[in-house]
Amino acid sequence: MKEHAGLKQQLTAAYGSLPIKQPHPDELVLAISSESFWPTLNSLRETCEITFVDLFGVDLRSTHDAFQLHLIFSFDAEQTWLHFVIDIDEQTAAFLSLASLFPAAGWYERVIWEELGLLPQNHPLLHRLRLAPDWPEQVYPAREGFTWKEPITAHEPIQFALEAAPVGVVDYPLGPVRSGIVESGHYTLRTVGEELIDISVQPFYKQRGIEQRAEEVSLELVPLLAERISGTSAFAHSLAFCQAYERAAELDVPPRARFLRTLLAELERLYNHLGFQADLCQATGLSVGQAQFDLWKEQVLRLNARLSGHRYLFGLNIPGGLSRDLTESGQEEIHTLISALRKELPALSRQLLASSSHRDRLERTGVLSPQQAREYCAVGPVGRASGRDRDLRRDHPYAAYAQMDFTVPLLQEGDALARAKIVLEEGEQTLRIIEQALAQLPAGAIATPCPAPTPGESALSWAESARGECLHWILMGENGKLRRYRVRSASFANWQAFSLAIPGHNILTDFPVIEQSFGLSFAGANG
Amino acid sequence: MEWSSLPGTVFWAMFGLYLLGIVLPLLVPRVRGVIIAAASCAALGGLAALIAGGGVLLGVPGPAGAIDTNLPFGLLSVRLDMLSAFFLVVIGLVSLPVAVYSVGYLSRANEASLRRQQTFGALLNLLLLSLVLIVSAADAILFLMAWEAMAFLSYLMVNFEDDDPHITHSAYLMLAISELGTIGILLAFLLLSQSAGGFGYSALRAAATTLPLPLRSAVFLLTLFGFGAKAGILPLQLWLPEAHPAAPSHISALLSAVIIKLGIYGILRFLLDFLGGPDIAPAWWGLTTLSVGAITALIGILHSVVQHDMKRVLAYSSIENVGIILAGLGTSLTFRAYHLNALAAIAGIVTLYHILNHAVYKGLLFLGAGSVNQATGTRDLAKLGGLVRLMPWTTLFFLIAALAIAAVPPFNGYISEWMLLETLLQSFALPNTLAKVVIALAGALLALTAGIAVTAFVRLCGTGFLALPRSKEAAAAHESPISMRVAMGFLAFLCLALGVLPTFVIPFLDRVTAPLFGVSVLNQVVPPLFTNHPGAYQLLDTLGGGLFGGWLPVNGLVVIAAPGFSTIDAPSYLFLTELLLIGLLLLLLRAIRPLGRRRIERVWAGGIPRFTAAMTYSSLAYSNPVRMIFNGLFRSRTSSRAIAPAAQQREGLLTYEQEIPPPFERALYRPVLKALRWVTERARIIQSGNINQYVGYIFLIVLIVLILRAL
Amino acid sequence: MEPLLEERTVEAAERLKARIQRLFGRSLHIRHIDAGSCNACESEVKLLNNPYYDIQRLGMFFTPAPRHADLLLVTGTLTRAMEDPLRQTYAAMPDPRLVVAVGACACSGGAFGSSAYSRGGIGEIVPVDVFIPGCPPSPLTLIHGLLLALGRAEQRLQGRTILVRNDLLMPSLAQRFGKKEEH
Amino acid sequence: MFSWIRKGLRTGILTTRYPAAHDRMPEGFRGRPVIDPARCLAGQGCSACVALCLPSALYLTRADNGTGEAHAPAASLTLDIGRCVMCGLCIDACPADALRMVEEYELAVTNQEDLRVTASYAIGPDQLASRKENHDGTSA
Repeated sequence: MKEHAGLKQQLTAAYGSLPIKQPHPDELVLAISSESFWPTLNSLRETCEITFVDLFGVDLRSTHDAFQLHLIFSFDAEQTWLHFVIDIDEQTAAFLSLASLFPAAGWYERVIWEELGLLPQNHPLLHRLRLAPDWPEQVYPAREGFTWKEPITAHEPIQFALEAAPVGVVDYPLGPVRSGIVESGHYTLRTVGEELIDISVQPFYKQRGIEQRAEEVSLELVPLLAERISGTSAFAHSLAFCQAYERAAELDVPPRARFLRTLLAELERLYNHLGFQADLCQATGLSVGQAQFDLWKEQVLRLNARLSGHRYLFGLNIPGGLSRDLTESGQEEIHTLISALRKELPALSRQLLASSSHRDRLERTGVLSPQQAREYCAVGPVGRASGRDRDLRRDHPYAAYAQMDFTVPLLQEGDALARAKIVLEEGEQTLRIIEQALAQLPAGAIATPCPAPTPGESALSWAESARGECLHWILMGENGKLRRYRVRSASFANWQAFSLAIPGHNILTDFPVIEQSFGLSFAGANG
Repeated sequence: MEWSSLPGTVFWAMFGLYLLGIVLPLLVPRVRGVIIAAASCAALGGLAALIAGGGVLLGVPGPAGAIDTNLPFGLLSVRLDMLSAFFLVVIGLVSLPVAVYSVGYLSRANEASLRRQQTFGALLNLLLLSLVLIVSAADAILFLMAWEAMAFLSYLMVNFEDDDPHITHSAYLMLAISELGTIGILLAFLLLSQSAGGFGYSALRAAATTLPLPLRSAVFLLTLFGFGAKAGILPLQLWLPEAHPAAPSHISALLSAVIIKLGIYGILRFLLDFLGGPDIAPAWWGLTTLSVGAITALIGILHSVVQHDMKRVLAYSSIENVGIILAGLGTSLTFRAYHLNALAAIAGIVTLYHILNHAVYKGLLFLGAGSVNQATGTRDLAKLGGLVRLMPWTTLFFLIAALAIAAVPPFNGYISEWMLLETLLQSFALPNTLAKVVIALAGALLALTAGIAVTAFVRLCGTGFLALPRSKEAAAAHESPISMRVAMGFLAFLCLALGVLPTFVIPFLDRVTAPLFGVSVLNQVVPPLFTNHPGAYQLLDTLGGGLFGGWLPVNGLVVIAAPGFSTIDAPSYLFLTELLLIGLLLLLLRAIRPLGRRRIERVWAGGIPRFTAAMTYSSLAYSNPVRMIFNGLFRSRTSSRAIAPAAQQREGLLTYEQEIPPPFERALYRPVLKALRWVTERARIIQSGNINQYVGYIFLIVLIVLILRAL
Repeated sequence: MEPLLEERTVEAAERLKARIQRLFGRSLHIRHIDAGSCNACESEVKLLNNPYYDIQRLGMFFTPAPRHADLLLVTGTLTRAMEDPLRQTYAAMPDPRLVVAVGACACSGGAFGSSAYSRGGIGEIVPVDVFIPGCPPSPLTLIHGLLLALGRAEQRLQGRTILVRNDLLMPSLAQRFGKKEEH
Repeated sequence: MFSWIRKGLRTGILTTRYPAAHDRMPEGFRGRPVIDPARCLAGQGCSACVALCLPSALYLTRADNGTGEAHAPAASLTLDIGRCVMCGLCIDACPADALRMVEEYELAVTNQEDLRVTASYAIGPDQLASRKENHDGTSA
């Protein structure tokens, strides 16, 4: 078990003598009082390089008669999660906003405010974020006693009004129903003819309350819900949940299952990255390129269907392993397709970057500066294109990634071209990983029977989806159901960063390119 | 009495009417009475001008007369020749509706004191009087007196709301530049007259033939400069976009439709009349005029696109149209220099036609802008919008004028601009390559100008009248009173008539150009086709021109026909066809209506709950691409600032500014003004305020005089 | 199905059927709207344009504006925030118009059903002409659904109420059922 | 640009000929669940699948067909493909292998009722005839 000597003594320096629990080798849990957490975090931010990852609240009034804030950082230097737990008593039901320390925390605090009813004091701008406009006031879905099942009558819709634009600047409304086959989300583009000078994003039209839903169904059904947080990151999400479950139940998955999970997770990444390029080609009007990448995406999807019976790998992950084994013929098919792609993909990417009509649209378009990316904790390819050297597969290895040999591409430019390059490079790394996983695939069982974790157990788990890192945290309750299920998808983290890339030297016709180059999912952000 | 004497009588009566219009308002005790008295006198005067000018154009001998003031410079003579008659018609056509319009406009405008209204009414008539004098003067002295009167009176009129310092400033700017021009005019006249030994036009005409070329060229340049200052050609246009918005709307209509045309009148009078004899003008005069015209047109329309004050948009487009007129004139001069008199005459006709057209639709546009201004209290396009529902008539008339000025058939702008481009295409007839090239380039610029003009007026109508009201004022707008609507309707009708019946107009214009170019080109522009005309137009007949041999009431073809016709255009039939097509379209709609029942649904905006005025395309946004493309000419600067994007919970941290300097402002005027200031600073040392020094000056002068005397 | 699919609407749909096939049979313009899906359905619908499926060969085109659309292709369970947009989109379409529900979510709420967050199937708001089950339905299923909407394909499934008596049930019968289902 | 065209031409024609010719879904593709009423034990009060169905596409209802004499325990199990998310959990859960997945893809219907297959148990001998129909819901 790792000791984290350096980190621990830094922490003790910051907090004096605090109880530091270490439930898992790579996770430190610290309980702080609601008074001291702000200044200590402030000092910690100066002393060591930590990344804000997640902030959410839990309603524990029935057992601890208090709310609980969970604040999760990643300390990449030692591949460790810092997990702060802050008790907030029911009377005050408020806490000091962290937005000034970690700008990214802004949205997370708004979610806590509207879903749990805790007030983040001196928050820069507090208005409804995720809940529908006609959601009634004073109804807090994240509190105990809220039942997902029973419908709520609509109330007077709360429409958030943007501050008036300067004279002559048009509030160009885009969405929620936009052209093309896209998810529903609304942008207000502030434009002067061609120039694009500002944007306001409203990605939350599709809140389905998956967290609450999961707390009402029996455990073995939760993976099905996790898959539907974002259908194109289905495997990553169900994997994250199952790992959380297994961590909570403290059981080890058989090695074959771990390798298969790695394999399948990479297949998912593969079809996503191919689709990413196809959409980007569509945005720049390079139809032939789009067709080429779509062909490969379709082939990977068909491979998925042959391997798992589902094109998007739904219903594969089960707590304790996988529901289906990989047959010999399946291995053959994977091998043939992957080796074909190993030849084809580099050629395609060379050709793509060589075709100027495509490249010119991407260069210096939608720049997200490394500094912005750091402040708003951009994750995944978006972050890596803006100098965020961070990849859960490498920094916090799970499944069988520890045994895999791969590199994590990194660029500093932060423009659409950089993002495209990163995704291309990752695609080739993915192929390498799949080959290794196939080669090293051990024999044996694909699942172990696993008992439900003991009530009160909690566990943090994660997976690197194609769009970036997604985190799941579960708290077991009585009667074999979840008491609290928390999901932070990659898209939720990146939507804040997205709106930073718009102001500046972009014109209206750049917008689709920028949007595609971020490749975000609305569903994922909604949860 | 028999008809031929009528125009003459009316002509003299006109002066009487104007004089009455000066006196009468001062006697009437009530505001409303004053307004009506002044307006009716002006209107009748305009009518008289129309009749007199029209009569002369119809062939009645032009009235003439002279009074002998016992002054050294001889008679003050008045004479109505064809050119004068034409401009008299223009003045009549505009001043008549303007006068009618002023009734509604003034009574609504402000509860000004009686005294103010009286002076205003008197000034209006005085101004009109000076205008008619300018065109009907037959000698330099009277012309110059009237000219100066016009300059000063228009200064007073523009400055009428003198409480606003900015208005005063722009009025003063107008006067200053006008005076600057007057110097040029004066010199031009002097150069001619001192070889003529008189100030009568006929004498000047004769003198031109004897004047050596360098002096002639000097006269040409002085004319272009002097009258150009009034006409607003580059780079002397600076006053125009300032003065037009400042003036009361009907006055700006006069300014733009008539007064700057008088600048053109001066140029025509000099270049076509005085210097109009054979072999007087070298080719480079024409080419210079053409180039100046083309560039003026382009720069003018470019700046018109990016303005946000309705009247400034119109003012800059006036500059553009002056440019087009000059281009026509330049073409004509070039052709004449190469002895292609027929083509020259056609170009002349085009020029006159465009003068007429611009007077009509620009007058209408300014009156429309006035109604909008009166109804909403603003001319800022960023505050307007949605007026089509609130003031439908004004919108309709404004739209017609906009279509006309954007050269969209079947309205009048289309005819003259089309004919101008066609005439330019005739440049292949020229022997000289340089001339061909210049004309070709100018043609390209003018075509571009026409294109941008459409943008400018789509923008003006679109953001001004369509979409949603962008301010409370605009939302509370109301339709204008009847008198204003009648005035605008009259002009709108003219836009259509001049557009569909050019074959009736061109013969009159030919009467004007025939004496100037010594050749009548009537048969080559509007051939009497439908009388089964044999010979030269056999080809047209075979082309089907001779259809319904002789049955059709009018000869509806406009032909540019020298050497050998190169283009045919049938506006009247075009119009009929358009009507026919629209009718068919309506029938078609009727026919396919039964498909599905009719539902009225909200505007589709992507499913947002509310579609607000902030989401409608603004004038700034509409013109911005043009600004970005032509920024090399604009020299504009923009600055925008968004601290954090809106999603980052920031309030009011978004700013956006654009600064677009007037053309040549940075390049020319700032340096010149700086230099002037420097000079005046130095000149102050002469004025020390010391008596002895002044006495010294006097002594010095006397000494010099004596010495000169002695020599 | 209350109240939108009451008798009147049903009859109207029947009457329209023939004309719809005549009108859209060879050229259909589709407007897609996501009423709250997990974006797997979007991915599949998007793939209809790829060279493997290429529905343009069937005379079907995706159009950006509902004003030009003949058919509304709805994915996802109906979330609160998307109710009004869906209504508006449907209203913005000219008559005659078709609605196709794609995926379990759109058909019936699927994994989510009606809850505090969502209204379940889109049938609650707009009259649905064709239901395409699946989570997500594969591109071929989508093509079948679209063709079915135009009357260019057969409907395979049929609702059944099968009456069984356990006590009379013989193994042989069971085998027969088994065999039947092989082909 | 030409390189793309060349690549496109090299790729050749891959387009499916559906609906002219039928494609086959891969073996084991989760196209649609099929219930075999003959094997199903719902009649004996089994509800293993129902418990495991997230969207409750499988649900039990008390069968009251008009016939007076109801054989206890009487129930009817409905499978609503319109709700099914094809997860396949019920297949593994079923103790009697009465549920299977078939690789079908022509699932669209014009009437929601056509997505439901109900197996109802304990009925009078008079309706035995209806058993002759095939039971996987597809029309012959």
